[in-house]
Amino acid sequence: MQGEVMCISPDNLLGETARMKVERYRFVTLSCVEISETQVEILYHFDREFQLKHLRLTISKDSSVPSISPVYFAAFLVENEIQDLFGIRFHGLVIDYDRTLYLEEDVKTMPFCKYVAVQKTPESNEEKAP
Amino acid sequence: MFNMTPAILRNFLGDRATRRYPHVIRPSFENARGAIHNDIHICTFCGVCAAKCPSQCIAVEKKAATWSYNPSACVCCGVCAESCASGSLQQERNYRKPFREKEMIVLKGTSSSAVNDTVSISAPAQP
Amino acid sequence: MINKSVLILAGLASGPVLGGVISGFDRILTARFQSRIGPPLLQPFYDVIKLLGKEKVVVNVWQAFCVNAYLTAASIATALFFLRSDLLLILFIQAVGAVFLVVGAFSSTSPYSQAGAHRELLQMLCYEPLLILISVGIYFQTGSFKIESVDAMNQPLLLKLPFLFVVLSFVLTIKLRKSPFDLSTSHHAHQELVKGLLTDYSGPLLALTEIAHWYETVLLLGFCSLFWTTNPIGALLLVGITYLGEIWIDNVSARMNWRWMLGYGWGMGMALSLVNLVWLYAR
Amino acid sequence: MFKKIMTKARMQSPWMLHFDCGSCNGCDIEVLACLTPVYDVERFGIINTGNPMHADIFLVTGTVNHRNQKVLRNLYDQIPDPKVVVAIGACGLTGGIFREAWNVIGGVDKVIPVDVYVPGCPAKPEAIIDGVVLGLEKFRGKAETAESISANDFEEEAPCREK
Amino acid sequence: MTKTIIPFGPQHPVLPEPIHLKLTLEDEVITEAIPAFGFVHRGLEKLVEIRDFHQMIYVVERICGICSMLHAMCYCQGIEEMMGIEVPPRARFLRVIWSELHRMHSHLLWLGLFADSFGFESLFMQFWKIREKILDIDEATTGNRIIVSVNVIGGVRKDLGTEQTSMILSALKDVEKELQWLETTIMSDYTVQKRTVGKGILTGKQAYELGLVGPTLRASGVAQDARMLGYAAFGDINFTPVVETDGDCYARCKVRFREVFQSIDLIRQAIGKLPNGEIAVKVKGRPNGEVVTRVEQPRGEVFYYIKANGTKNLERLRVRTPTFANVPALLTMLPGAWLSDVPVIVLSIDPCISCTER
Repeated sequence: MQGEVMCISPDNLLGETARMKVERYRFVTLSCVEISETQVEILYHFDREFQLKHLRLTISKDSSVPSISPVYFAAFLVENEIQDLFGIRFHGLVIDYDRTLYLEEDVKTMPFCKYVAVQKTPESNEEKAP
Repeated sequence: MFNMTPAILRNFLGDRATRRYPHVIRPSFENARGAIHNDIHICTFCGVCAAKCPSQCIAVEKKAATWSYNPSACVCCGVCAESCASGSLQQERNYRKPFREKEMIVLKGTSSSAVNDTVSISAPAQP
Repeated sequence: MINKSVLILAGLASGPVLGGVISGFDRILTARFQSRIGPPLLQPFYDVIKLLGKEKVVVNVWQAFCVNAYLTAASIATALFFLRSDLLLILFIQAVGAVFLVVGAFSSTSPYSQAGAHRELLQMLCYEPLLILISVGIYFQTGSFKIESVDAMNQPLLLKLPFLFVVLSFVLTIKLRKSPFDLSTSHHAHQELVKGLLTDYSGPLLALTEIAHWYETVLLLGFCSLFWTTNPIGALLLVGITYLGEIWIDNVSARMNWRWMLGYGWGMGMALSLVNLVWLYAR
Repeated sequence: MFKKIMTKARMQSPWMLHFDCGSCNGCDIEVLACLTPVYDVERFGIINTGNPMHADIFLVTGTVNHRNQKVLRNLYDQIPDPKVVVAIGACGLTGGIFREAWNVIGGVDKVIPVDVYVPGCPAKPEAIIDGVVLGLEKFRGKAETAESISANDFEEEAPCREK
Repeated sequence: MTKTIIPFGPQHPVLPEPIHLKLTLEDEVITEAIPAFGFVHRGLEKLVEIRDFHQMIYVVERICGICSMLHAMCYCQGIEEMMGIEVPPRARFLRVIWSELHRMHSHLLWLGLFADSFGFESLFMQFWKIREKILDIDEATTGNRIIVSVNVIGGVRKDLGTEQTSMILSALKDVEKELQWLETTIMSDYTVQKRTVGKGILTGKQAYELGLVGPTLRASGVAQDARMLGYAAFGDINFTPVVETDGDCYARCKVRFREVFQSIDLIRQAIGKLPNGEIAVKVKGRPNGEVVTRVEQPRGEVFYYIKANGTKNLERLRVRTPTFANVPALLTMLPGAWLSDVPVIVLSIDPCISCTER
């Protein structure tokens, strides 16, 4: 992968991001990947004059992650998205949609997790059948 | 303040840009990607089109010798026609006309070609 | 007496007939300016007939009443104009009609409609004083508010009141809902307020507002024609050129906001009218 | 006589409402392209009203998902009768390439009754004009032949219509 | 002071994008703006599990119809990097040509919509009229007007003959001429300036810290353009990013207007230097590993994170589209603006909600 990758833990996440900000890194985005039944990996991508830097955070699904949106305001959107799609909770969000950014209020599943049944209405498959 | 004036005067005096569509039909471009057409008599039912279709709107059944296609899910990418080894699948230049009822296009091959097909199937591997 | 009733009938008929044709002509010309072909000339009539045949969705009874009041006021004002009645009376009735339209829009719950109504009020605030000033100018010149006295002039008013005519063209732009003043509602609903004032009117009610709008168009163009009464061809030319000018302005300017409209309308309008009035007075 | 005039007026003045119901903008901008000088649908009296209360023709592009289906139904209910619904593009018809995506319910006809389907990805402006013309035939049918047939069709097709 | 709440969207004539803005107004001044999403969310990143990595090209292409070609190009670049495929030089130049054509059609579309947002209908019509010429080029060379589907992993699907390149050059000449006629309107018209100058100001520092991308960032004086990375054939042709310093809606408009001319220049350069040779190489094997890749779209920089595990289906595809990065700018620009300026400000970031939500 292009750019330097650094593994971090939830404890030093905020410290590292604050340091990134001081070093004039620009926030790019977060990527969340499900790596096993219990764990996900969150990649924080930063950029400074086309030099990428990534922070890799591996956590268990049920834990809550500190939000970096107080440091980088732009992060609130993607953190809400991960909250919606993977069910990882972020605390300290600047604007918290509480899992309603993309989903309706009554949705309880985590659509992007492979190991959880995907919410799908039965009739939507009928098109596929000839 | 009224900097747009020359432009609108030019429009007013010049030709209209409008294509009078239903009255004057412009021919499609040479490689325009339109409707999919299958010449079922040549079709070998190899199934490559069905495997490659990104929209998965084609289904091929080798044994029954049927080729079915859902025109309302087709995204006109042309991958199926490009990958068709027998040349039976063709992409027309003209787009498919609007319709009132959705329908599946199911084509049944002649039995002889189906027999041919089962004999010569092994060549094109599925990706 | 017979003469009068003919005039009234002509006035009442002018709106739905003449107004519609003018509107159709407007749309074709606008299309030509935009390098398009545009709709047929009778398009506005098709629109209105179709709207009359749509399902009636009345948001509330009050709104239906307001639309009818608006139409009645606009038609009466036009008829009075054809009767060559008092200018101030015509202006007053027309203003009452416009207020009813606003009240009708206020009575709905849609925020777009409400904001549109608010803006329409500001627009009225902008153009009504100017209209009064124009009438005052005419009074200065003819010594009466009666249109008959304008007819009796042996010299076109335009030569005496050129600046007031410019002011009238401002008012016309606002009243015809043309850019840069199509704030409260616009022809194509390409606006932040959707269709603004008219958002909640639909079907037959919208058709009625459209007809009333035609009446107003005829009335204001009639107003323009007052500036050249000595010769009917001159009047026709003046009105034609003014309307063409409106379409041109519509096509070369962006929509402005109401603060600009108030500043510009009052500033320029008042200044021009005052200059004209002082000039008249000084002579 | 009166009916004939009304039919003519309806055919000549279909005001459209366009709703981007989760489309990729492809069909969306083709609908807009129809309004612009090169295709200029104002020739047929079509204007984009943007306001459901004024619309006659409802052009829907894109897939239906769990959130926008409510908006779609709401807009459909707001359009006064008679109205025509035209679904545009592969996504509007079945969900197209996305119909297996998790948040996609399917085509527009899952939520509201559709009169005309315009295929293509994206549908060409010519196809959209064809679709609208085909849809307008409904007005003719409604005014001149029995109204009951099409009305009955509607009720059966779309149980979601009742509120 | 009356407080009103105006729901803006998801169906709105000026904003043909299904974004919902809840605007709290005091008279006509906005005090709070909260965007709501989810009207276009399809969850297509999840489709990697049922579509193989070749089919995904056509899926990512349909993330957004306007910058479709660049989505596919970015995706293909990522997979090529992962699999170590060397793209033939001709294919790289062809990619530049089509991507710049896409940028032109997107910017012209935007300029039209922007004109519409401040009620300048005839300007809207003019830009869209010019844009049809670009779409004709697209259709003549690739077979489709908007979603061109020219990219495959390892190259491109279509080639340009000399007839076609000369057709492109002559069409571009017309486009350039017609755009120059509009230059005074967009650059110095009183009413246009009145509606856009000083609206939605973002300083360079603010824009950088919010992580904005594309013309929105460049209009604030930050020269950041992913094309400077030299992907495809951008490394072989002359390129300097267009920068404006005012940071208001007008500056963003000027950046995009100038970028159209820049794209014309880039296409001319690319056609002039177009090398001969293959247009695609055969793909063997399956992708494995992790890769990030970036491409400059009309709206800004798109960012792909792709993770593969050696099977024909990818493990994870993550797309950060430019509008996603630009939405936070709206939240800082809208409060304090007038209601009549909302469409102007919202459109000035060139929102593409289908990109944002995927």
